Amino acid sequence: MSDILKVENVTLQFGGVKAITDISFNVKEGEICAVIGPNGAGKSSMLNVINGVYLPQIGTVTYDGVERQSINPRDAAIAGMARTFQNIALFQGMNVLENIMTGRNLFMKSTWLEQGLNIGRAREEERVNRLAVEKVIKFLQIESIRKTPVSKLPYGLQKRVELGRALVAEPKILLLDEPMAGMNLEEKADMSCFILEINKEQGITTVMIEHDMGVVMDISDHVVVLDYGKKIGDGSPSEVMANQDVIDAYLGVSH
Amino acid sequence: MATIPGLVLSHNNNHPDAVALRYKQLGIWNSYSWSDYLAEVTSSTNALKSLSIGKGSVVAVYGNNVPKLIFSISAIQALGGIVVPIHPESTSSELKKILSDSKTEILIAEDQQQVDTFLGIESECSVNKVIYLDGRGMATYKNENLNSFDDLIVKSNNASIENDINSINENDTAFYLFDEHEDSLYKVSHAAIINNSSKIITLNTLTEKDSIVSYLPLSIPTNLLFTFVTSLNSGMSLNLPESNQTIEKDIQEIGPTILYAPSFVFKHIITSIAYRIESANEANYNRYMNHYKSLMEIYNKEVSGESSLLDKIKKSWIMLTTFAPAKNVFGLTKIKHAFVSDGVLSKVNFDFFHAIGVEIQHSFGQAASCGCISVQPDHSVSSENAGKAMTGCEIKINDDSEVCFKTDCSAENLAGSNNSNDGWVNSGYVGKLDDVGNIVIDGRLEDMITLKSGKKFSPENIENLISCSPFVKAAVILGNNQDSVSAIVVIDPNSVNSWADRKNIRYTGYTELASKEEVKDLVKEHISCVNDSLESSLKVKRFVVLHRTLVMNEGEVSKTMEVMRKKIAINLKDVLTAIETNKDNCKVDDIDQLSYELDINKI
Amino acid sequence: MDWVYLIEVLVGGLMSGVMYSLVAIGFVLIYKSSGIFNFAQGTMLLFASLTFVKMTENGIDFWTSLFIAAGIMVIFGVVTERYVIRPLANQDLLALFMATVGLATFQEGFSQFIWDSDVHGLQMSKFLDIGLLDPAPIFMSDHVPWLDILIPKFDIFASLVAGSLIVVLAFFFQKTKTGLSLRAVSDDHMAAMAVGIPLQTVWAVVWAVTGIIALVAGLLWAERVSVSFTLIEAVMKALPVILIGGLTSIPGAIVGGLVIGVGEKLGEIYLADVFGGQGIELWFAYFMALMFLVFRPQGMFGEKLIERV
Amino acid sequence: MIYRETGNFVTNYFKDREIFPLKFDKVVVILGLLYLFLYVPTTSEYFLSAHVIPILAVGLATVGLNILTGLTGQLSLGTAGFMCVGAFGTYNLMLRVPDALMSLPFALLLSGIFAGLVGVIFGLPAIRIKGFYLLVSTLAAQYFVWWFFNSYAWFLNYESSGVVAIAPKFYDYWGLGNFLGVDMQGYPARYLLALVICIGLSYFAKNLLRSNTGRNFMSVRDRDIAASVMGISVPKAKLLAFFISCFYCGVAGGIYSFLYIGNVDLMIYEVDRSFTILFMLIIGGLGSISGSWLGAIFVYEFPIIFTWVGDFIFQGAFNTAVVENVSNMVYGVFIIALLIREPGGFAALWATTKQKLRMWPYPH
Repeated sequence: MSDILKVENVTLQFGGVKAITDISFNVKEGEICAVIGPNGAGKSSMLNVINGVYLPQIGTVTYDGVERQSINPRDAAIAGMARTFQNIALFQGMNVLENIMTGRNLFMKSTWLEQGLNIGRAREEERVNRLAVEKVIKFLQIESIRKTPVSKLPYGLQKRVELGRALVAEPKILLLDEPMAGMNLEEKADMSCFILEINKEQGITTVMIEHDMGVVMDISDHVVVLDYGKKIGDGSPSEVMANQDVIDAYLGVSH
Repeated sequence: MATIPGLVLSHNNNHPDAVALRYKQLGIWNSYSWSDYLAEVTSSTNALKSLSIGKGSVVAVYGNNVPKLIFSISAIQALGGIVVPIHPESTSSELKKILSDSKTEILIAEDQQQVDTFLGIESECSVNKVIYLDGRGMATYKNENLNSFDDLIVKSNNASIENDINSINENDTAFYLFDEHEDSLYKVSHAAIINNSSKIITLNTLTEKDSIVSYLPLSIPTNLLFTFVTSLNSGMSLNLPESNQTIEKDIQEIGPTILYAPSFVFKHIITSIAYRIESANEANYNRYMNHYKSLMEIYNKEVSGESSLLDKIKKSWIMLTTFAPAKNVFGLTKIKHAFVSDGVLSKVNFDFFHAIGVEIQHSFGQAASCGCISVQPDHSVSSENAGKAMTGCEIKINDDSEVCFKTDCSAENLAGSNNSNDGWVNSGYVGKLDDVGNIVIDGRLEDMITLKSGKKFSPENIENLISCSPFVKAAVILGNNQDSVSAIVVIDPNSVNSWADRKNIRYTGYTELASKEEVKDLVKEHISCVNDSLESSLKVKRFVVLHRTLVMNEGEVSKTMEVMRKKIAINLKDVLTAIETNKDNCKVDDIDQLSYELDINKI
Repeated sequence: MDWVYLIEVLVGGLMSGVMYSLVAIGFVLIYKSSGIFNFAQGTMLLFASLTFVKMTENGIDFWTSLFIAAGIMVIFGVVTERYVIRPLANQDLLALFMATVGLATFQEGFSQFIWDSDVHGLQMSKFLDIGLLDPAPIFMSDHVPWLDILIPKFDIFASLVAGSLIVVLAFFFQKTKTGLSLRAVSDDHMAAMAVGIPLQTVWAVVWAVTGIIALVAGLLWAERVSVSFTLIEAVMKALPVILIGGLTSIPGAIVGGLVIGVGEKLGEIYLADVFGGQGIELWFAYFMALMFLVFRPQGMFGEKLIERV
Repeated sequence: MIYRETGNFVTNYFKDREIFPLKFDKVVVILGLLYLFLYVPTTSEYFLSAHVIPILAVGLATVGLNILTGLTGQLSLGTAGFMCVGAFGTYNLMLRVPDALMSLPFALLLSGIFAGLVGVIFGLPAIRIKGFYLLVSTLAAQYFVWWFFNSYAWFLNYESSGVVAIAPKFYDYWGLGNFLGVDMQGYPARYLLALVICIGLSYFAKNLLRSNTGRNFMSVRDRDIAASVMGISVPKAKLLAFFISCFYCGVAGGIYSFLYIGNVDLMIYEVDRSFTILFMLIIGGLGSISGSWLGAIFVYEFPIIFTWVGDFIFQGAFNTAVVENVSNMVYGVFIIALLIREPGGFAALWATTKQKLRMWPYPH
């Protein structure tokens, strides 16, 4: 299978601090790629570079055959990237349904005038997209909290809603930033199932940052290991597990 | 001449556009008219035809109430097949037992969860094809016996099935129903179960304008009778909730006029009300308590016919300000008949529901009697009995105090074991008949406890009394061959949670909450109250607050939340031994592989 | 346009800039310590100076009035922290801003309700025998022959007061324990709390200090204009100042004040004709700030925000 | 207590989006509309002119500000400036466009569009600057607009007094009044025009709020980075919010001048008014259309009722200064108390009341 995403020699700095140094890796179409590494390894920054929240100083990201030095987040979304955030970025003033509906905004073609008058196309779009959203709600089994304000939901469910919001955009590639952080075992199991199903049954390429090594080894096809902004491992889960640098990084050998 | 698919056909002829079935999916209520219903049954029938289902084929339907599963029941029967409804939460041993006893050939499973359970025991039964309704999560399954129902439907034609339906006989077997307590299957014919439901319909004048929500799996015989068959027979709409988490909200949205519920559901409503009011502010809490007291006083006057106009006004005020909102929340506002099966409500709760205008009608029945042998009439005020035998039924008590019945709508045990003399069937329950012939059920025969003193009693009465507290989810009474009676008490997580919040008790989880001294005192106080109403030899002397709830998946409670003593005796044998040997505490090695320390408290 | 005139304009601008800075410092203090955009700064000015003026009008001597007014402002600051800011501590910044709008409204009504809504003049020279308070301006040509401009003595007085206030504040923040805590709090709330700095006490101190600054600024403004509800508009004037300076920087507030003061005067002189109307002073400061912010959204000395996601 | 939702189920997504899903609500709304359209016009001229019409005008401006601040999270202190554009726009359209081509309702809407465009210009900086820094842009709008109309006398038709009375012929509506035999300059007719516009625009705003546009606005308000990651164009959303909001304010300004006071007066549109409308918004509740109306009614009526109380109970003890000061204190206390106890303002109080009507005495 071909590479859907190529990260080449990316370096990202904030002021004088290097968050990422010269990182390259490829993500194949249809795989689950996990990016792992200790805290502060630059994982989230990597994701932010991929979908254009941060602009790298050096390096390019090739997505879907187009090589770019930078992309803005909106264009990334239009090109079929969707993502979730490490510290849940749901819209706190809205309920679950509305939050997931925002994920469909690129499918809404009617003008604000039509929407304000609630006529024709606007009304119909609201119905059609609601249907798409409802399918995701069913998929994630969150029917019972459909109209609950997200601010009232427990953490685990918020993560699930955020996944729903990304998923409903019908992305080609899904970027998940610590989808299982702070969850209990049962919630982790559910989330793993959802991610696997999204990947295997809907064929959506997934790039995921995750701390839980058990989960990573279980569900990912490909693992990239970062440490202090540098890549120290890249390969299948078993290869990575055998890599001495990775073991050192995780067991905390002094640098 | 009536058969299950025949009823569908006749409704289609009489009122094709009336709503037959509503189910919530993707956030909205979709409805099927009778003609849609027939069309769905037709396509399912044609699909199943391709699997060469014919007269006498046994097909299991395994899952929650989703429309496809409901349609396939009629479809199987239209081909002369026999339907075995299986509870979606069945343990694999139960599933194996049902499948092999019934010699099921084809299994229609709802989704991955059911398919997985089945695949675990695939080699041990005679099923040769599995049809699933929802293929989610099974894309990688390689088993060639797995088929998607949708694929079958696409491949099949859409021929009329009127001839198929007309060629089946009402005396053909329609269902094999599983009785959890007896651990055996019963053969139920179309005529038997339909006639039985007709009795309920005439007795309560149910019409096609009524509506009912079926939120429990149809494998529960009483549920099958009261919801599925009764709605088909009377033509009322059958409503299916969106998922198991949304039942409460869905019932509220529909606002059914008829409610069928095993007793645990009403118990749950009581607990939920308590849990809500426990977290109300002081003033509202106190007013609720006062209103509750006045309401019950007025109700008692009403029953004895002494209520004055002032009482009526007062009651309307109390209803408007305190109890109508509760009815609204649980969707009980429009209820005309509420049938209770599988256990009776304690007097307090029974009276409460009657007082707020939800007319509870106890019924008694099981698989052997096609779900119902007796039902209380409307406006009955006694909480103890389960009504008189319905027309065509007779009830007597044999020498062992066991309830025996005879009915024209009987079901035959597949193993043929309890078909006793002259058509009298032993129900497996002990009970008595009161002066006017109402049947009073005490409990299951096999559960009877004999104390060392030789005193024999049914634990269920005491269990009912203990669990009528909103803080108690369940209770198990022990005492066989012992000096005194003991109890294992399971507290209700929700209501005790909010009670604890109110009392500023800190805890991290259920297990810790259950071990709190305050909680033990709460339980102790309640049991002491219960003891006051018990004769001295039956007073509960010791109790244990269990560190977890009872688990249906383990078979510790039945599908209708009755305690299953045999299984509990195995899973919690450490507790039982400790109580038997008069210890003060015990160490439990539990099913989750962890061990817990429990105190045995004395009263 | 000759350049002597230009210098006069510049000096005038600088002087009014000092006045803006005085208001702006109070703003920055509160914003820095708690992230609150204190809209009530203007009404604090009004309240403080009105309290002071009413006392002197009733025959209380200058220093006693000043002392009592300062005391009232401190109490007011502490009460505000306790009953307005603390209960809202977990709300978002917009809510806190709106709370200060409410506070401003309340204070506007309250100060005029307990005192009155009249326009009061303030002449400090009546109380204080300081040469700089003499209404006669300094003729610069007396000192520098070629510099034929007038400088009001009061402007020099105001600058001196402002300057010493800044020195005192700087000392307060650099050398005292409370000052240090405040700097810690402004750097990182959570970290400050973690090392045991009492956040609420620090806030109370900040509100009290801001009250005193408001008193000083109020008196100076009152001397220049008058004591009436128009003082509230001082806050409107100070807005572009702090925004140009960057909300978190006291030097920024000062430089911003000077930039706006000078810019406004220059604009009035050189650009009024271009716009074909007088009184562009009314909006020119905002346009300047706007132009500035479009190129540097965080203000001159403001901290650049890296938004973490 | 009174609300009953049992038996209220939706069978399609249109029904699920209804503004008033419960029958009880529908009945109340229909009765309310009948009251507003049939009874209110027959009340006294005083009631219409001193209470109802001004509330309609400022309420509409509050709805406008709500779209910008409540929905999109962009603070604005320029409301009165945009109202001013609307008032002057309407006046000049009526004055300068031949009568055959222009009538008051169209002039109101057209000048609303002018105001919207002015809003977009002053909203442009919002693309770069965020939060409190944006105050400077809206204040610039407020002061600039005021200065502009003050400086260029052409817009006031060179009226030296600075106030221009509105000619009766502006209420001609192409002779509609003669045709119907109704005095179109009379307060009932003015009221009805204002009412139709306000209800129409409130409905429009409500629709917007529950549509994609409204969700985009709210997502920009709640998390702008997440919004752009979802593919929402943040600049476009902000500018659109400015346009729509200022359109509402412009129409409100037109209504205020033409249907309420009957003259165009610059003094009405000073920055104080922007604040008054901000109070209405905060007290009413950010993000809620009905809340804006409740807030407008409260803030507008309080001084009137307070004066009335003073006249009746204390024999006119309160002069205007006292009334104004007390009103300000009350607004201040209300704003702070609401923010602490119920940040959603009157709208949230109303929602809680409704919830109580359903659930009371149960807390949930």
